[in-house]
Amino acid sequence: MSPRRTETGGRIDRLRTIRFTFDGAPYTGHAGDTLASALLANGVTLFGRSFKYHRPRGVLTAGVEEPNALVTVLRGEVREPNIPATMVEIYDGLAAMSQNRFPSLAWDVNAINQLGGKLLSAGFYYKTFMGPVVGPLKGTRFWMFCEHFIRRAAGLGKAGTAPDTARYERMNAFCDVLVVGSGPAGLMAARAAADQGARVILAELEPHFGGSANWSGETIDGMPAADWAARAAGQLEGHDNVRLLPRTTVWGYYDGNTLAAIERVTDHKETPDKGEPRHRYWTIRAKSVVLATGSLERPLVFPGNDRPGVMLAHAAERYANEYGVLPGHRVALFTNNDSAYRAALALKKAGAAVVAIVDARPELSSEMRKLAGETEAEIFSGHAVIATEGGKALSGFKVQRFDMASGALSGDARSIHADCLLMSGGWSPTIHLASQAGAKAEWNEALQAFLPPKPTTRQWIGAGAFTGSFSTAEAIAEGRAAGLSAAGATATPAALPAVGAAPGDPDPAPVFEIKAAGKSFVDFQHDVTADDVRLAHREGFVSVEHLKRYTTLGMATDQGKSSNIPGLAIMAEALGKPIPQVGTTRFRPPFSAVSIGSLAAERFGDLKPERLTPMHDWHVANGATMYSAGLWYRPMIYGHPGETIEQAYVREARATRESAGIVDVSTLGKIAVQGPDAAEFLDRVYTNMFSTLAVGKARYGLMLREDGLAFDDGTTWRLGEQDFLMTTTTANAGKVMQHLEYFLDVIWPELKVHVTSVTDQWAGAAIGGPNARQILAACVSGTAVDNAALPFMGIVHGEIAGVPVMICRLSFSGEMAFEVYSGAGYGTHVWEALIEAGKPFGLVTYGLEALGTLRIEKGHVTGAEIDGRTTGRDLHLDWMLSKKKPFIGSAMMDREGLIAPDRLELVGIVSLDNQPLNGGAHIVEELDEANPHGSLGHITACCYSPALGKYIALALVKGGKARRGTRAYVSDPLRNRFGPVEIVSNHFFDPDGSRMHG
Amino acid sequence: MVERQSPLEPVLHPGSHGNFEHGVEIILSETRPGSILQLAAWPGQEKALMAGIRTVTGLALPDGAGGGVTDGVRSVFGFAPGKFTMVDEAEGLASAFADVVTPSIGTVTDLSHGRTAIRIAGPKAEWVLAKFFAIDFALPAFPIGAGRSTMHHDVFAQIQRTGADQFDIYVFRSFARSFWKALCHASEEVGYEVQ
Amino acid sequence: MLITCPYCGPRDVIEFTYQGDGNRQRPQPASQNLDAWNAYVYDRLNPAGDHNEIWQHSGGCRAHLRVVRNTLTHEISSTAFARGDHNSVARHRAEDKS
Amino acid sequence: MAQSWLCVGRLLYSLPPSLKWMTIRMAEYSAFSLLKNALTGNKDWRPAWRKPDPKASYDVIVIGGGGHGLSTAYYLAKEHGITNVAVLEKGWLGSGNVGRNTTAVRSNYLLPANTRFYEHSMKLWENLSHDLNYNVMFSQRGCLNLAHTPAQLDDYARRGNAMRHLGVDAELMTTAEIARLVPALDVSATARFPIVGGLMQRRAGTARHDAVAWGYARGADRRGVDIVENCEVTGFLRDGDRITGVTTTRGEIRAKKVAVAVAGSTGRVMRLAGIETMPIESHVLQAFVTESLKPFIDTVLTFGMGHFYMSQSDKGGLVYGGDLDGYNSYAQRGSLPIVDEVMSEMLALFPGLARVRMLRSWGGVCDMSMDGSPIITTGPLPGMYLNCGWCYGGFKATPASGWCFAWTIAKDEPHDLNAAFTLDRFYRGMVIDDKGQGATPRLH
Repeated sequence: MSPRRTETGGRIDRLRTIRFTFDGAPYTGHAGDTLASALLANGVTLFGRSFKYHRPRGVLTAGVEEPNALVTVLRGEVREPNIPATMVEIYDGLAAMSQNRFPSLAWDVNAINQLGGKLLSAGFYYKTFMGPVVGPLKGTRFWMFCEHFIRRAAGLGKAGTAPDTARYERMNAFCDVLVVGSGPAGLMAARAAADQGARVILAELEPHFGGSANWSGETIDGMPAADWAARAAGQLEGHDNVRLLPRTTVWGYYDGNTLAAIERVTDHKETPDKGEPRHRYWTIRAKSVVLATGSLERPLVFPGNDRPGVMLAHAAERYANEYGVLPGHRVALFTNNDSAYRAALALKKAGAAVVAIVDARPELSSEMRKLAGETEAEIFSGHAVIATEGGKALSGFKVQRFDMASGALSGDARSIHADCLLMSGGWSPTIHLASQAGAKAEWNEALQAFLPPKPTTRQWIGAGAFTGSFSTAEAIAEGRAAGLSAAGATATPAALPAVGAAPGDPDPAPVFEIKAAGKSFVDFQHDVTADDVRLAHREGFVSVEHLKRYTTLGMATDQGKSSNIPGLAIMAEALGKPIPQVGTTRFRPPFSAVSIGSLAAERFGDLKPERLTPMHDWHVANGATMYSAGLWYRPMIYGHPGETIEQAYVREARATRESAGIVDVSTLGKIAVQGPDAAEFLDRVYTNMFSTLAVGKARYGLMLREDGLAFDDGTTWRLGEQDFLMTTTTANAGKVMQHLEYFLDVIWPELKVHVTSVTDQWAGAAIGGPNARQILAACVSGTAVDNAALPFMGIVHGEIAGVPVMICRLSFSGEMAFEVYSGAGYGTHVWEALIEAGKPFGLVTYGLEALGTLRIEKGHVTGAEIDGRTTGRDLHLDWMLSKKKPFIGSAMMDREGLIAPDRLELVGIVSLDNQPLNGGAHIVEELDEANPHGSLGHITACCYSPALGKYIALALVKGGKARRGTRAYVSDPLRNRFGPVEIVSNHFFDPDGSRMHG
Repeated sequence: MVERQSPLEPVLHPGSHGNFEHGVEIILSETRPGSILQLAAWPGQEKALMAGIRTVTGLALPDGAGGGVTDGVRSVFGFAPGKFTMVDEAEGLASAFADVVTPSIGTVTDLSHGRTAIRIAGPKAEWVLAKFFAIDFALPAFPIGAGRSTMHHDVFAQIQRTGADQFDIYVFRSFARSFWKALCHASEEVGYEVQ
Repeated sequence: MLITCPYCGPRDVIEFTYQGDGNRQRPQPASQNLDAWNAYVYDRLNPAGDHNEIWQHSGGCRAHLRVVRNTLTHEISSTAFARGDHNSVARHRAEDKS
Repeated sequence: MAQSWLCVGRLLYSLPPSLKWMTIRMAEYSAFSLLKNALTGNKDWRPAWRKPDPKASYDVIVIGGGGHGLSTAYYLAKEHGITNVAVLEKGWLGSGNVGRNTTAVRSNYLLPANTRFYEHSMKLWENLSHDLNYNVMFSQRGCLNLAHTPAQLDDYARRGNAMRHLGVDAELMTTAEIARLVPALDVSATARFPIVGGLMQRRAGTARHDAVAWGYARGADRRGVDIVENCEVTGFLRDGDRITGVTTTRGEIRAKKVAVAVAGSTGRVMRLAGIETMPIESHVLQAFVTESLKPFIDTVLTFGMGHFYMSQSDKGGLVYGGDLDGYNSYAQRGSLPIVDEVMSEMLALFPGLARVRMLRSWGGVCDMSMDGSPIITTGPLPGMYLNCGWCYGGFKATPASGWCFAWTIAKDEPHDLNAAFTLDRFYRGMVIDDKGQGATPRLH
């Protein structure tokens, strides 16, 4: 038997023993234990080290708000840092490690920081570490030197670098009523709503439903409350319209009653089932929400209140009643309210000796005196704890007479021997989700707590301790009413389960701090003391946000769940103002920390889908190196063994100009523009005319944005009188589609035009080169492809290898070239047929690099030049700006800034030293390698041109047109490439287009 | 006739997968219809278009947004104001509509190659789909025959419920392989069979 | 945030693309009034409170909606098709909801 | 193990006497003052800034007690000798974006107007702690933009070269160098978006955001500026067209000049002056922090195939963010899809972080201008001066923004550094569009 395990009691399975390790030492516990309860049962009291002073810390709570007992859970190489031991369910093989200590938890060198004490007061780092203003350590150096050490001393756990092999999943849910919290209020609400036929989700962050019923020791309906809760949950499980989510923390309340929750599906298992996720991220859209989230007990602030062995009263009660663990053998209680007496009694019943009850209030009610009597404790009313004793574990404490009104201590201090001190400073309703939803908390003087406001809509409804109704009987009544109301029903009188509970006044005394010598902690994890709060006050950091930011109060991993109210109270006292005038902070998501894996959910390891062309598998099988272009994959080169990228693309481009080449252009955006007004619409959208385009012909078009800058370009084919096929650049396909839809829907709804994305309908292959026509002629049937049948920009329909195709003669490469479109399902079939037909001609497949090379030689623009900052004129596309009609952008395109003489204009660049040029290199008039300056512009695209036998580039250069024929330099300090160039026209190759016109 | 190539071919592995020891709760298949059309009416011509659909296919579309109907061979559903997706096992449906949907009624756009049709069936179909799409799959909210347009991140999808436990999903062909893989991955938890 | 598309019903904001201030008036296409174009292209009302704005249901029916949404609370008080002639279609969906 | 903060303190005292003298001479915040106060129980610290009631009139009123308003007041006093200045803040000091950003400081812009301005800011940052006698913890740990395709790397090279041609530091890093600098990064070639290199600005880094507001407040206060908190401007006083002061929740206050520096609320405040439309939309931008971790990443990092940036605070939290939510908002309240997006991108770079937990999220309201660049200008009304449109860039701009705005207010004309940041640049087609997105604020 473990030293602190009780003989009987608790809801653990004593027949199942579980083995685990903590800091490498083996321990055993029982099924149903948390790591905290199991370690306590083994007599472990030291759980962790605090953030700043590295003080030894025990377990303070039994739940999600735990600030002290943080551990790292190891699964092989995969680490999960900063997990409260109170939230870890033990399983066979669990390996947990303590954190923020070196070399060991018991002996931590950084504990020396405690000696710094007052020197390390709040905000100390803003006042020092600035270093000298001259010399080698001036500027930021000295601070960065100090920072190096500070960063290593700070931080808690260590993040892992080994990839997590677990699965994370997303789940979208819709319901009528979401009930958050499954204490008596939540269970009643879920039941009432379900009985109305509503779709109900009940979420509980603990493994078991029941909340406080699991440890209160009360009776409901004549049975132990825990049994009642288990029965109620079991009944709900049988309803088709109810989904029960245990181990599920609702952490975010977002607009439109969208709530975010994390379900820890397999954290408590040794190994998950096949396909089972570790965490499931629920996004719940609820018509109405019942918030039955309970309340959190507050610590009292007094010297030494952080010593291991000091814990919240209800936590001790939970350890005894729920886990069958005694957190101490000689237990004392320090309280300002009645609720904690029940805890003392629970520990007494579980076998501990209750040695003292210290109550800050001068008078105790007769009920409390009676309860106290049952514990056989010595009673100190009107007293306070002023110090604790012991090293890394509590050995005793001191009490002194305390005057609640003045806060004064008097009389002799008396030492009392104890190994566990329970404290209770009253309760704060867990209003986080309501606050996230926009509710402004209201201070309740009697309960000394911020309560949620009465809801004004059915968005959410509160019940139980969340609303400040701390008794189980109230929770049951409110829960039922809330469930009915959330389901849209009106509450009817009904017999409610009877509760057998200890008496008690819910109102605590307004006592938050005992001022005595020594460090009194407000924020346990961050080591913020009461003196730190007063220092913040002295320095003017009095607004609650300044207090938080200056002292880091409430910024720890528990997000101030236990420290906020005591911190506010101490500031309020310093200011001489009531607490609500100091303010409360608005709570923001998440309620408690959530794994980043769960938030990425199904996208963990799969950030973006892959978009594949119909011929993708052929490319891969035929040696293409694939290039990810946005979501698409496109062949970059089809390299031969031993070839460099440059050798491969030069070979491909050269072969295309010498004979023929073929490239997959399926990724081009394709939009069907159909309807009686389609031509009129295109006239408005493009800068040039489309209404004059004949059926069976295509035309190159330019679009501007409304602000007059170039937007996108492409060819549009007129397939019928009212039927156009628009092509866009690959990158802009989606944007162009939205642009068209916007104008049709919002600006010109009178136009009868439908636009439909047909990018995926068509496989496209562009075949170009001197032999391209012959290759087509060899494989196309049903149409001629000669100049008469298929003139430049003409379109014909025919068949290749039994598949209908649509062929347009247009050229990006500057060669005699054709785009062959077929149904995507036939894409590979047609592609292979073309390649087969091209074999006698030495047809090559080419990729993006050769495509780029061919277009640079021709001086065509792409996204590198249409970069959102260039105009049609900058790109020498003035000829496309129709003067006969207005078009999108026409009114704005002539503003002074867009026609200024020093604008960047498109030019060609030829390397004069026969060395390669680099994309992103700049162009200068005078070379200064040591201090580069005077940029005229930059290279947008570059290549080795097999047609010219030179390294060439396109560039955007200030006043570029006028600089043609002049010398300049590339200046590329990032890659240390400097050298002479000539600025030329962007039309390097075959400027009159004789090749493509044949 | 040349057979159309499916983008799913290399990743479609018939058989049982995932955690199927306790039974298969999902059946995945590619339905490979011959025709997928978009039929779109000009404002005010919706009824005429619906009548045209009835003339050509015999399918009587119910009124209302997202309404649809299926006879097991042909299916049709509304996915946007005045717009319908029409699916037929056979090829060549576009030409059948060419004379019926006249320019005064609306437009016909052939998407037979552009969309891939994936069927998910089984008792956990709603559960698995809910992992992807933020729409309510419960039967009262999404009745049999009805259609929905929605998306999973970058993947746009039209979904028709073709049975109590059966949905047909139409995704862009270029995304189909990625989506299929994701669908299989998400189905592992409940055990799935590919047909 | 949920936006109730008149066709598709309430959908998550992830399905929508924001297209900005719905108060802007595009000048007549042939207008040379640069002030008016400037106001249309660059100036925004940007109120703290109810805002008349355009959204596209790009991940759904792809229709553009005119939405009145409070920029302080994100509460949506009305949605309709930006194309008035589609709003009759919406009736069915609205009835589904009620 | 020289890990203790005390050791660091001790190092300070082991400095050569001349340096020590320099440290002590210049101000009341120093290691010595810290020690002295520690010995007296920290009872003698004074408020960092006074809490004066507003006077009836000032030479200059600065509306907005955020980073930019406070730095404006500081530089008005320090550089131009104008000390009869009030900073009016409707809530608590620094409650706007200076208190809710991801703390990155960099000057790695593409277009010269932006690069010059942000580089001026960088130079002020480099001496800011000394200048203010307040440790703003400016840590020049570098900012690395990851590139995922050769074309993107060229694009970054273009930007880096543009910086170098203006005398700003920039360098390209190879994948191997990146892997050494950020060991937890997934640099595998099989990644969905493999890392092919990156653009590094070594002098970039992070600063403690709240300290910047407090440091400027204390610095301005010590030069005589009145910082008035809980004083909301409710209207403008006018003499004809001319702005002559403001009405506030704490009464009327007159001034020769009224400067507006309320990024996030610009639309609201300008409406009080009768200006209904502006080339600005207010959008919410979310940010996130994880629980504290031991040192994990020593630089500021951005992802190239999405919108994601991350650094680690000295306390150990990973501080990160992504794209705007994408719609007009004054709510400081984020939406879920962006949360999912940001976390997904984070894990694409660092798969090992799946089990680390997000602790806190918040939303800031950004003035998104129509070209993604700021506005620092005289006008638009006589007697008024306007500073707004900071988009994502506001925090790192804080010193230069105040410095240039102070110049503009003092001299009634812009400095060369902000001459391009006019309000009429949109009308004239002189936009400064680093992203090339045009008048679509959600895309800047």
